Amino acid sequence: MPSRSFLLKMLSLAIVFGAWEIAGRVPVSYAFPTFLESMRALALLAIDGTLFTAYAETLRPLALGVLISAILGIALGLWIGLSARFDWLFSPIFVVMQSAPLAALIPLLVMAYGIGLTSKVFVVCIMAMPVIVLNTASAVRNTPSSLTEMARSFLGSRLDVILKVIIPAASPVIFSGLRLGISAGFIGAILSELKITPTGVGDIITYSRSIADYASMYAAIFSIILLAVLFLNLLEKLELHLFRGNNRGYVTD
Amino acid sequence: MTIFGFRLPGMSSLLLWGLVWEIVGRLGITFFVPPLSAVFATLFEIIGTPAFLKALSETAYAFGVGVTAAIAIGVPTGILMGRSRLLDELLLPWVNIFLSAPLTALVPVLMVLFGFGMTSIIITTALFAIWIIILNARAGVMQINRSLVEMARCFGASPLAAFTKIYFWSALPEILSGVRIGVIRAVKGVIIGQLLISIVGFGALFELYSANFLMTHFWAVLIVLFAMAFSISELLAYLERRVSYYAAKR
Amino acid sequence: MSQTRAAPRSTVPLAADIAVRTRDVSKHYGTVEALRNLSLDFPRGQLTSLLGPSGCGKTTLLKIIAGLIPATSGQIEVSGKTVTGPGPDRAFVFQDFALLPWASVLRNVAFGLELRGVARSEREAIAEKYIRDVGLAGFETSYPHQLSGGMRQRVGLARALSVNAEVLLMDEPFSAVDEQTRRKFQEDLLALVANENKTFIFVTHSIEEAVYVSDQIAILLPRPSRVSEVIRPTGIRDKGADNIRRDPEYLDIVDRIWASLRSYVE
Amino acid sequence: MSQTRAAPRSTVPLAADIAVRTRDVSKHYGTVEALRNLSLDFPRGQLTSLLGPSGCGKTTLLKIIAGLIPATSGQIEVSGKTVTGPGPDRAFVFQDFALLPWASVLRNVAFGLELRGVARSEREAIAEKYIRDVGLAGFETSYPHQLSGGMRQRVGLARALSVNAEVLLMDEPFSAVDEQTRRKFQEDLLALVANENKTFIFVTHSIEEAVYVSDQIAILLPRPSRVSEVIRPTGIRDKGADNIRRDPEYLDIVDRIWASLRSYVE
Amino acid sequence: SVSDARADKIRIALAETPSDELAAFFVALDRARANGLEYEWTAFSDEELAIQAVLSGQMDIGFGTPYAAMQKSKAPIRIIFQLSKLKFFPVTSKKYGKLEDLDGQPIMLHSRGGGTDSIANVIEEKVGIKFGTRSYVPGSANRVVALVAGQTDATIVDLSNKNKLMKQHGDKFNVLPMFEVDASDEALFGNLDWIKANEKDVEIFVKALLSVYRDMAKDPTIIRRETNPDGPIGQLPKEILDELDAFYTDAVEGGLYDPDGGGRKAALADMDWYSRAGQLTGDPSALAIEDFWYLKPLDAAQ
Ligand SMILES: Nc1ncnc2c1ncn2[C@@H]1O[C@H](COP(=O)(O)OP(=O)(O)OP(=O)(O)O)[C@@H](O)[C@H]1O
Ligand SMILES: Nc1ncnc2c1ncn2[C@@H]1O[C@H](COP(=O)(O)OP(=O)(O)OP(=O)(O)O)[C@@H](O)[C@H]1O
Ligand SMILES: [Mg+2]
Ligand SMILES: [Mg+2]
Repeated sequence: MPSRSFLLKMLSLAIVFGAWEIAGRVPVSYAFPTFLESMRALALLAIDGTLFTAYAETLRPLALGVLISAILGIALGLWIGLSARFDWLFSPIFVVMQSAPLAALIPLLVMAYGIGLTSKVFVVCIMAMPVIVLNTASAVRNTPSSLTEMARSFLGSRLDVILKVIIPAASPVIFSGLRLGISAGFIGAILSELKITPTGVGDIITYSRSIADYASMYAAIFSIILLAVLFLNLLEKLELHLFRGNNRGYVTD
Repeated sequence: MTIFGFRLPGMSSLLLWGLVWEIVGRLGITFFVPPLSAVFATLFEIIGTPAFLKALSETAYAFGVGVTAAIAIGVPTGILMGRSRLLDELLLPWVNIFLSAPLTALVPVLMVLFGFGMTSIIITTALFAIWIIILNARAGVMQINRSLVEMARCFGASPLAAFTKIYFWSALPEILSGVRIGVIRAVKGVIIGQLLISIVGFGALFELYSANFLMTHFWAVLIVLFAMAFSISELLAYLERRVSYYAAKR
Repeated sequence: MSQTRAAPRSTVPLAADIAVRTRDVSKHYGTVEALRNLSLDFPRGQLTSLLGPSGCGKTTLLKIIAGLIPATSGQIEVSGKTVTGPGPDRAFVFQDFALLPWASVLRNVAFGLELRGVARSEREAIAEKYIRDVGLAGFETSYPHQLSGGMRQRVGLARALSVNAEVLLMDEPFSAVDEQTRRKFQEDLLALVANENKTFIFVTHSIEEAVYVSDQIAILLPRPSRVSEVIRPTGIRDKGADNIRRDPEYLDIVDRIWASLRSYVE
Repeated sequence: MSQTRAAPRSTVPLAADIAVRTRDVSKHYGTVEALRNLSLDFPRGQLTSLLGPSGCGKTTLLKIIAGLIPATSGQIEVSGKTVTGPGPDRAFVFQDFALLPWASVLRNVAFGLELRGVARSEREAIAEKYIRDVGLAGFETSYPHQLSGGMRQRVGLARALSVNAEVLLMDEPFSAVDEQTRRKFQEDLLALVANENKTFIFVTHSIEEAVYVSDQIAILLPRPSRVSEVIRPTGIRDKGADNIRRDPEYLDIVDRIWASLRSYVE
Repeated sequence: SVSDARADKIRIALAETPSDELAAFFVALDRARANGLEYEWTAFSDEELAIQAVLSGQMDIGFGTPYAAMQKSKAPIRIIFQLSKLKFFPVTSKKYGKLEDLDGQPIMLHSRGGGTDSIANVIEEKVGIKFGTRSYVPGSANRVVALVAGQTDATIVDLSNKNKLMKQHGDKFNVLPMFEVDASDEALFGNLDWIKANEKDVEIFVKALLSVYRDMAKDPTIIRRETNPDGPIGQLPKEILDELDAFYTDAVEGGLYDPDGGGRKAALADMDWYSRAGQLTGDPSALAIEDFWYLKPLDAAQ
């Protein structure tokens, strides 16, 4: 029933935005604009084109980093999940990477990789890759053994077993890893714009904050979240499309 | 990993990596990778100082409370979402939003709503951890074997019993891996919180050391942090291994 | 053609003795119509077998009686009360075993009792008895993945028996069990029917088994399923398990069922 | 007691015609000893049934022959070559079906061919034929969780048939299938044996089925399993499926097997 | 009682983690405590956060130059003390010798709308040049690294980083001569309502600050000597503490700290400066000091 779920979504959106509007009107803080003010600021940013040039800037390291992380991350995750030796050697690295306080590391990265695209892509990758790798690896380890046995008995090559059994079976968890990775990538992109060189959306945030234009600042934050959500919805569509039978519905149905 | 029939502990490869680090450090390729031995020397120097202990306790507190809250709220929520379509339809969009939202960008909002102190740091930590915990628990429940659920209902399981005896256990491998990832993310969250909200704990030390280019100090604190993340992740990995005997047979 | 032949009403016991009664039960899965207006009575203290082609809706009917899935329309009564959900009066043996992979055999067998809040020592004593009964002594601490298919099935059987429910819903309970063990189980089943006034609803694909253990056999039509015929084999069991295979009366009933099943397949 | 009676060697065909040969195969799972020094020959173009109590190691033996799990000791040869892993000459029907939950029936059936690199249109044409053969026409686009137990089993069966392997390893392939369909499958099986010179290794719990379809029946002892006896029922099949149930020769063989199985159970 | 004491504590929002630059401030805090001031402090990562914290009433006194916030927000925020002047230095590679050479050349700054950005704006206006592309790298130290690594040829850095750079690489870089700036880099500010309600505490605090700034002007080494070894500064690594004397000597010499705490002179300079820098809008001469500064505590302390 798409209309019902759509209504539910609208309802919960209305509640949250309503609460925001009210909190802004109270106001909770002088630095907290209302929902409508923020939306107006967003519209202004969009109309004068600032928003789009900013995103053109922000999306470059983000898209590049996410792409690298997704491809490399899934490959490494598979490898780690399949080979005990590789697991032993490399999974600690990703645990380290995952817990690395990037915000603190950024100054060092700047020194190492300069202030250009490279270090921003690097930041996005460090953020996005570990969770993709680790999720993929654990999903691979949990593939139902009767299915791999079946594929082997029908002479699936190693590659076949991986592509046609292990990956689809692991796909829900891999996709949740991808989702996390991409969201972390967004964090990385924003962090690098806040901390390395304020360009793109990060620049809108810092600049409007420094001139106390909080509505624009919230508008920028809102737009990033919107973008991230749209992007991940797209990912979900892809997953549904690729692995339809995996969706077994709700237990209560 | 076994060598000559001897099982190497999971993280022993770190020794190898430590060696690589030491060599790189000694070669003096860049000034921000000092030799590991120098880092450890500094670590022992600062580890007993009041400043360090204060940072440790502040960080551990925020981390502990944040993670506990994330697990205590996240696991049941995820299980319930996997079970109930209504709840899932209501909550999933938000879980996805927060999971995908660059939380760093949300930190300013948190500060406005929850203040500039420990509360916001704890909430940031919890926010870094909770969404993956929810989502993994949900995924675990979604792929549960229906017969088990029917069996439990048939034998008169109360909702609570079904929850604790079927859903939880059946989703446990996913839940544990979610908690593991969540906890590791929380390490990052606590530092980001400490850097972006108010500069306390390890965040303050990082800020101080990196601003003054005290590289050995910087890495020393980082190592403490890694050790923290590792021991927790290893503990959870150990638990995961304990349930792995049925993970592939569900 | 016997497609619409009604069940021979006169041989069914009085209403008071009907343990489970289904009335005009229909079930749709999306566009698939599994059951259509199925009505059938299950007399108390008797064993009723459901025979029918695979995919005709036997499991579906059992689950509806168990209260696990709702019927699209129609009514189910157990001991005169309308079924709205699972109840302690019914126990289920699942076609795919439904064992907890993380629990030992002992815990799995005791699980039904655990859910009913029976104290640990007591339920484990009961479970151990039934584990012995189904021939799994020595495997109490094994996990399901360490068992063969037939052993797993027996765990599910022991679990259902241990809760001592009035109505037992058994979905192909012996399909993976070897012939000897199956024979033993059939005897046990008959003993239970005879001594404990339990009601069994039993799905099987074996006509021989159905004839041997049943008080009545309901033959179902292929999807959408209705009851095509109800047969009450009598007097066969008394001849002893070892001899009936060559007994002409037994063979006649088997042939009759076989003919009936076949009539609508071809 | 016939426990140690050797298989009647003289009735086994010449070595050249042995499709699968196991020599002194043993298998331990940790402390559980599933097979001990099991030796058995499977003649080419014949159907051999394995009969034995549940948990005796039939699945284990099949998986060892398939090359899925290694034997602890002993040797397996298929067409004279030692088995070291799965091969295109063998196809497996799994006791637990092993269907891909994310793939439709069509893709599941075609999966064996897909793994062999057969082009899509071709493999789907083949798969469709076998889906029809096993009576699942109309369910091509369904997913496994939408099928009944017996229908799932038939998907697994169709998958194994579609790869056209020389040796078919079938682990209780008809256990969840109804009697009529089963009978049809048995006929199909016999036709395959007769016309295509395929070798079948067949696990079943039904003595009747074993007698009806087998060229030879190997009776296994309980764990640790060895071959207790090899029986070669002859001339029964010619009498026609409908009549043999009352045929004294058939009934004699069933009784003999039954006695043999029973002798060591008690 | 304890809880009463807590309620009386004034809450100070720092704009950075305690480090060498804050040593004088903490010495003043210690002196104020000796006179009965109860306080607690929280460090924020930048001054915008400190400003927001004061705006939302979660902190009483903050660090920074909240001119934009004072003009735009409805909250009555006022500055009470100038902590440091906007002393920044254009440093370049040997390519350039004076500000005029930078016409049309790229320059690296802290952040858009930040202090160095406004310096660049004012340079453009006063010298009559136009910089080329402005790139942004937060943190003077990072810009020094970028300069040394050759990623930029011109940037603007703070006093201590300028000194460090010139000490190590004096032969490779130039410090371009620049006009005097009296405007504030960091100032102490609070909500006027709160200030008035806590007049006494604020006066103790401002008085302590003023006394430290005056003593420091005479002898910069008192900071190191008076630093409480158990306080946040005293706990810093030895490597940093050892630099304190040099830092404050340079700072005093460079005129970073006004021994009078800014006051009217600073207020006027700020209004002028921040108008030019684009943080204040409207006609500079129409701006009133009272809208930005609250001078009573400072006057009382003089
Ligand atoms: N993975 C395993 N780990 C430990 N023990 C196992 C494992 N798999 C099988 N076994 C044991 O090996 C024995 C033989 O198992 P197998 O599955 O081969 O029996 P089977 O003859 O196929 O039985 P059934 O007719 O019930 O399917 C059983 O006792 C079982 O407990
Ligand atoms: N969850 C479901 N979604 C859609 N269709 C279903 C579902 N469950 C069962 N069906 C359909 O309902 C019909 C009856 O299924 P059911 O499992 O009751 O058959 P059955 O008589 O138990 O068969 P078998 O003897 O093979 O176990 C089948 O055609 C099946 O495809
Ligand atoms: Mg069924
Ligand atoms: Mg088996």
